[in-house]
Amino acid sequence: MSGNSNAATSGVIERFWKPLVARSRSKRALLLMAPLVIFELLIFVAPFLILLRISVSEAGERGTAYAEGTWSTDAYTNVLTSEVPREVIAHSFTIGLVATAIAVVVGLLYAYAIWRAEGFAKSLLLFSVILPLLTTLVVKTYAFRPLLSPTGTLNNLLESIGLLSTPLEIVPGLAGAIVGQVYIVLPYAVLAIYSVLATMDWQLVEAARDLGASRPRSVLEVVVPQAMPGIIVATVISFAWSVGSYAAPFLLGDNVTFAMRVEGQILRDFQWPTATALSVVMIAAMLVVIGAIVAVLSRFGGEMEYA
Amino acid sequence: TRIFGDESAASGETLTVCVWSGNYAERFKESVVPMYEDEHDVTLQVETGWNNILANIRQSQGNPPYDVTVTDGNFYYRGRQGGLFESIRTENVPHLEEAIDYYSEFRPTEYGMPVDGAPCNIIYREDLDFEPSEWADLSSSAVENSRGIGIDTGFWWFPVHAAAIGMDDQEAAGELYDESLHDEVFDEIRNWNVQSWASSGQDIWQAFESGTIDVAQWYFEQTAYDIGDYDGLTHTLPEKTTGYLNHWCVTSGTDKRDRSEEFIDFLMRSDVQTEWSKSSPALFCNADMEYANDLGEQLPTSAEEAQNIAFPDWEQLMDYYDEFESEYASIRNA
Amino acid sequence: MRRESLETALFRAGYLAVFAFMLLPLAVVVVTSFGASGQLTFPPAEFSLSWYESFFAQTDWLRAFDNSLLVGLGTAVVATILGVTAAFGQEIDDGLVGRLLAPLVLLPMLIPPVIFGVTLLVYFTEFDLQGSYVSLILAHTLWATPLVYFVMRSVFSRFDWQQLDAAHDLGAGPVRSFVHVVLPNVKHGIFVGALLAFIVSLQEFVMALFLSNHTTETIPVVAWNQLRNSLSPMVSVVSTFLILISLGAILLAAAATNLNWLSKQLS
Amino acid sequence: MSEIELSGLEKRYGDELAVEDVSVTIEDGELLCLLGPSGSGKSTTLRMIAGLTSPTDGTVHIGADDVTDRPAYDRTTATVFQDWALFPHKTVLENVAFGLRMQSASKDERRERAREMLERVEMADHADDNPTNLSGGQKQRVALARSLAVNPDVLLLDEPLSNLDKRLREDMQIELREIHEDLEKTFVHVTHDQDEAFTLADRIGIMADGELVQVGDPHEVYENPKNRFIEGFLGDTNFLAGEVAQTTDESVAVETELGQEMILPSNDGDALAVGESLTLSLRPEVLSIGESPVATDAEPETATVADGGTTNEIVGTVENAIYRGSTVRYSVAIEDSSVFVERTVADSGAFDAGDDIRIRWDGADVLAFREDGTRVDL
Amino acid sequence: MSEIELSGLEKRYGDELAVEDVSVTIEDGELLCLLGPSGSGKSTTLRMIAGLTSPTDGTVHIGADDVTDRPAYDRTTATVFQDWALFPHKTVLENVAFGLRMQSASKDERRERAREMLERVEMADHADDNPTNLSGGQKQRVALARSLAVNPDVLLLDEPLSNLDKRLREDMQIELREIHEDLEKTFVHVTHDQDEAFTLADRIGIMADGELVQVGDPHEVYENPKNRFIEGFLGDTNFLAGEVAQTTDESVAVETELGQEMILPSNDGDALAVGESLTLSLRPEVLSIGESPVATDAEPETATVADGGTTNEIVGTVENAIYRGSTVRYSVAIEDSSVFVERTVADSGAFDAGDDIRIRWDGADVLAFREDGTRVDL
Ligand SMILES: Nc1ncnc2c1ncn2[C@@H]1O[C@H](COP(=O)(O)OP(=O)(O)OP(=O)(O)O)[C@@H](O)[C@H]1O
Ligand SMILES: Nc1ncnc2c1ncn2[C@@H]1O[C@H](COP(=O)(O)OP(=O)(O)OP(=O)(O)O)[C@@H](O)[C@H]1O
Ligand SMILES: NCCCCNCCCN
Ligand SMILES: [Mg+2]
Ligand SMILES: [Mg+2]
Repeated sequence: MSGNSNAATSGVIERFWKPLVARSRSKRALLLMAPLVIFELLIFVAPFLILLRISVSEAGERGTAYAEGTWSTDAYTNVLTSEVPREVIAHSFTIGLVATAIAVVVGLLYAYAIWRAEGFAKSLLLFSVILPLLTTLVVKTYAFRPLLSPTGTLNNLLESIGLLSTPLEIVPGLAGAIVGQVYIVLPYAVLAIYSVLATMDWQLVEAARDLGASRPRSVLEVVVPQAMPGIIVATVISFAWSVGSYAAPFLLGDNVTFAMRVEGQILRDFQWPTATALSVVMIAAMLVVIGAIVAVLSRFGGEMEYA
Repeated sequence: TRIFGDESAASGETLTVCVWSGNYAERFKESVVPMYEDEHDVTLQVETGWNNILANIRQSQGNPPYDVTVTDGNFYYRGRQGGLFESIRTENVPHLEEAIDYYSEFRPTEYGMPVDGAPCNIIYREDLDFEPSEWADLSSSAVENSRGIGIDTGFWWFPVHAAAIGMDDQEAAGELYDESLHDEVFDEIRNWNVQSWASSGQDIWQAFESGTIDVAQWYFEQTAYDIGDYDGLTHTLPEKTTGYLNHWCVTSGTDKRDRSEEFIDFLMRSDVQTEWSKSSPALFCNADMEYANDLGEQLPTSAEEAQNIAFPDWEQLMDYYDEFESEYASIRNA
Repeated sequence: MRRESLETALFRAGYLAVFAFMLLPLAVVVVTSFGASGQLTFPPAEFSLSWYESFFAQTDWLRAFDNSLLVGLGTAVVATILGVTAAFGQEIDDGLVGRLLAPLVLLPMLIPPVIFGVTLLVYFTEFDLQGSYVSLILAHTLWATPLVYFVMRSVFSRFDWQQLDAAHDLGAGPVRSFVHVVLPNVKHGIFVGALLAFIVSLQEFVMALFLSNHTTETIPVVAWNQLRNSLSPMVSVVSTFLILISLGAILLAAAATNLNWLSKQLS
Repeated sequence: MSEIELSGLEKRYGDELAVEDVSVTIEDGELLCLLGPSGSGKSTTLRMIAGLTSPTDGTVHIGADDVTDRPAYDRTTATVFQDWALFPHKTVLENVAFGLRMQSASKDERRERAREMLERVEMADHADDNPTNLSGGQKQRVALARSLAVNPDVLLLDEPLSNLDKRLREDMQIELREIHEDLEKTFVHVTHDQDEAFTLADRIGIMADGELVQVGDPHEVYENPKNRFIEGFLGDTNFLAGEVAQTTDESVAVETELGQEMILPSNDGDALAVGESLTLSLRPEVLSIGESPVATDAEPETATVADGGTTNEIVGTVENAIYRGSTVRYSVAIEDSSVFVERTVADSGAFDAGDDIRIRWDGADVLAFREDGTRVDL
Repeated sequence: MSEIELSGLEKRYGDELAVEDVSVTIEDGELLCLLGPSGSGKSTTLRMIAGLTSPTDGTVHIGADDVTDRPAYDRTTATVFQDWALFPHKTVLENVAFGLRMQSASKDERRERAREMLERVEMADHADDNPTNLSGGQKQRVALARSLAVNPDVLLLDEPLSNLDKRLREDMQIELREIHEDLEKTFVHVTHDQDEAFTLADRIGIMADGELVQVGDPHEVYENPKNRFIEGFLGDTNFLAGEVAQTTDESVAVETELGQEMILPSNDGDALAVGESLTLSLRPEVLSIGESPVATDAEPETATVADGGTTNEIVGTVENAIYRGSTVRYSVAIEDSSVFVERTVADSGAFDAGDDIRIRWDGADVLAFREDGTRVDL
């Protein structure tokens, strides 16, 4: 690098650094935060700019991923107007919304149970949440096949006790994909809610009961609004991950989700502009829905914190 | 192993070969690898891949992760278009001469050599009161009224070809190469009672086991190998069918081009394929090879028989790729 | 009273059902690993240790173990350094940069991993890093860092900063006070953060699917590719090993801190 | 009628006996303070009255009903908690209206009564505020209003003032007392602060180690503590170890660490045996001080009983005098021991460290306790 | 020499002025208490002396040196923090030896001196304990030993006793005072508890709203508070609103809410103008009470100045008598206003609510403040 450009670079750094230093109390703090900021810029922001760029390129000639240096909105037109991407997005959102609703409701129940439990029972319940978290996602999801398929353990059980005559077709299918996806996100939902409940004062519930609230009522009136920051985190995480789900619908479902389609388009079909445009549309749609969820839920309780 | 970048092919003693992952690879390691290593003072490093094979070569930008790779018709075509393969010098693959003409002619051999493959077959339940024998039977009312059909979704063009073959409007799968008939082909598929969209052989077996389907489209080689593990299933190879043929290619940028060509030539030898056939019920290209067991009765042993397999012609098909892909996806997601 | 006990019974039945739901798939994994046949069935018709025996002969699984270990450790180291320094800096001064940091660090957790796989594949190719361990580590760090960062924020927020004052006051300069006073107090948090980062990396497979090549494939990638072809109990064997490793890690972490606290950190 | 009757109430946590055999009747309209050190079982007792904790033995009656097995939401009690337990996501008004909502009162009725309660505690201006933003004293008032809004028969207060600063606490004590007088409801108020108990209570119940040791009106408890623990707990005092030297029909002479016999009047000299160990409590307020008659004497001299009665007198040296604004506390060395005395500044006579002084008290004001802590009835 | 001199010290946080123009000289060996309500800037001032916070204006001298820009680790001060800030991962001994380790003392030297310090605070038995397991009082002692171990010229204490319970706090106050007398070092002790300041201080510096309002010895500050804020802060008192009715060369007559003129002696009648508003402080300890001479009279009568001097006398009705163990506090209604009086139980004369009583005081004991809060120098 020439001395000139060196000077230019340091000039640029000066220009950004100085106002930052001016607006914060300690230079040392900035230096400590710098590595992470630089990392995020290099590994998160920059690649996304490239993603955006590719999404507005022309499709490649036969056998190439995209035509470098060209500009075109074809990919977006394709994504927004053709049927398949719309169906794929709709399917992903279905899984996302249903799995999230189940995960959050069940997560709240379970987090509450953990919160109320004591001693060994509490450890056991916590353990049951943490262990699946540590088990390879691919495998634990696949384990639902022998459990839920028409000849699987559940159906055998239900048939042998006479509850069923024809087996339930859970796997493969939408229900299976949702069960699998709930299984993947439930531990996170439980822990997000539990971590808020754990800081909550049990006396609030006692106060409600003392003032005449029955048990379900006291939970609804006091626990839910108090746990709302955790519920919001659980909802956002469950939703983001379920909409982008790949393994569960692949292994347990029978329809194509957004993630499966993008994978095929990138690796197999070499349609990068379409794949990246679909990704961009998907992120935008997701962020809009997440924003709406947060806005609606925050009206029922505490503010969202990053924790 | 380097931390930065991937492992560069080691110094001359090792040849890295990429094959289809799964039990294809197991069988390859079992039979071909020892044969080759016994004959040559070379270690074969077998890598496995799936639909990421081309992506891996492409990303390597001239420093390919494999010296030799297997490709099916689609990858062979795309790889050629993307300049991912070295051309193969005819003088280094003398055994191409011995290949059944049909295999060496319906696709160009400038960048890859035909070695092995498999036709698509029909798997069905023995206790079904109907025995499907050709692809048109998938549209029959008996199959319609059965529990359902399982077909491949990853390599969707094979079921699409099967549908076209079953239609009989044109020779073989000609319907696909005539734009005016495309809708009819997909209507045909739409009418199938598809209950399982399989992305692996495992999915198919699972679907039979769980009683989701009674009939399936799959590949002869995998079917013949696995079907013994499942009770009450049988399979049949329709007389007119489709299938895949593997072309073996030398990756562009390899520093072992000679060795690679020599290896591919090795694969094309009749004695090698005869031996290979003992562990893999695949279709082989050498006219002089001998199939193990009674496989020769089912798999083509001559050009006439081979012509009954309508392999996808990607030179033409590529124009419709996006259209077909969306159609197929929308049937699946319906 | 009647109504209370009915409520109690329903509540208990509800969470016990969830408890079963949580552990059942894991039981399936462990039990099927002892299956005798080549097919993965539950419960297996016959039990045997044969798949465990053949595990050690499988070079690609063993290599995948090495790869997972290497990528996991790399992720743990990078994510821990980034997360700890940033959280510490922000604790000293929560200025403009600090306020932007949390959302910036958090956002990657909301992006579907497939998109990262795609994006980073394109990006790392530019730098000739495709398929390298570095690319996997950096990608996993993107997901692991938020965890370390938020764990450390909460650890630092509980740290009694007066101790730092006390150390300065007793004559310790900035470096010595950090080493002697801050570090020993937050080391459990750092350990837990690093452990979480390691686990995240061990688990992640979608990004790894895109970014790894044959030499750098991690366990979940190999498992995924196997599942797509033949499903043999080998996958369960590997997973059983992983469950055992995780159990060990939990016990280790529990010994270092306690489970209750750990679980709060995990979210 | 909202008399409360506890009989043989007991609460066990595992092996630990948190509350042991508590029996007491709290009269309708009475304000009873439960006073005791931390961990003595006050809160547990209160919670058993509220129905928030179920007793392992014994019964709770409120009015005529046995409510032992009734859940909290089915009792006519209302509790004010130590940390007030206001619902943070509801406004002040919603907090106060909560109980009425649970009783399915109409919206208008709820709002009206809640406003009324807020006015009573002078918090009407804050009706729409978020309770987290209130000061401690304000929260305290809201909690009170919330409990009063449901018009309970019994109000239970668990150290509601302990998180307030001293000045505010004293103001709130006065207010609580006024509210109690206004409402004529039964109050049970838990505290570990003796000043608070004395300020508020109609009767004080003193708890120690899970037992209710003594119940009585403030005067009675202070003047006649049942045992040494209570004497020590209720205020600063000088405890002196002693041994009975001699007993007569009218008095007892006790040998103490102060180096001189102390004469206590006694109606029943036989109650004590010569040689028995005692602890004597010499409260600072019964000690009067003055200049030493032998002020120039180098060695402090110990005087003996002055007249025929039980007035005791002793000479000592001021070790230090702590000036505390309106009072001065003298620490006085006598022999190897030391005794403290407190005077208001307004009282005549200021001494400095080193001064010799004379301390005088009536033996009748001295309390004596046996080795097992029980009070000697002299 | 470890005199401390603060000149024009100021600390701004953003727009907020936490400390404003504090100038004071703390003499070598002195114990100065900084006393003030929460948020008044005491800790900030102390931290600026320690070097833990840097002033936005002004200078700090310790001994002859200007240390304003020296970091904490370069100053000869040692701080005892409110929560003690013991290092939880180090043993008690390691905590105490930490400062010496930072001074690179040899291991033996460190251990020896640390043990010595622990013996001084009677914690040698706990040398190898983990500080988290200690009681508050013990932690407090260890923190003290840790700060003393580095042999600082100045010891700074930031409310080190505020987390202890009352009994322990009083004991520790005595101990701190003894250590200060022993060591003859300069101490600056921050507290918001006036009793503590009175007990400990050579001089008290009173802070309010970031300013150092008054510095003086305890007597002086208590007897001569500079303004109304200090008078209110230092103890319970009765504030009465009044208006100057008449001034002479020798006295001032003030019309008050009690419904009668109050006569205050004055050397300088001109200091006040007729009609000026005043606030008078009538401390409970200057009030003496007795039976009303007209006890049977239905309406309380207001008596006027009794003799030619400035003795004031007034009659009122006891509203309530709060029995607080050793003292009784009477709230006395006079006209529309009320005044409280406190007596120790030992003092003769117990009254009940409803009794009419006579209150008497010397006008010279009354303090007067102008509307802006400043004291009137009578
Ligand atoms: N939920 C519980 N589980 C186990 N032990 C308990 C529980 N609640 C109270 N205890 C024990 O019971 C005893 C009495 O506790 P309680 O809370 O009634 O005391 P307290 O007099 O209110 O004390 P404080 O003044 O500290 O509030 C204590 O030893 C306490 O540890
Ligand atoms: N780091 C800080 N940032 C912003 N404001 C501060 C900071 N430290 C103190 N202040 C403000 O400065 C003022 C004085 O605070 P300081 O801690 O000195 O008071 P204090 O007298 O010690 O009170 P307390 O008795 O509560 O400890 C307060 O208004 C406080 O809010
Ligand atoms: N690419 C087309 C090949 C489809 C099936 N391949 C089977 C390989 C054997 N596992
Ligand atoms: Mg309590
Ligand atoms: Mg302070």
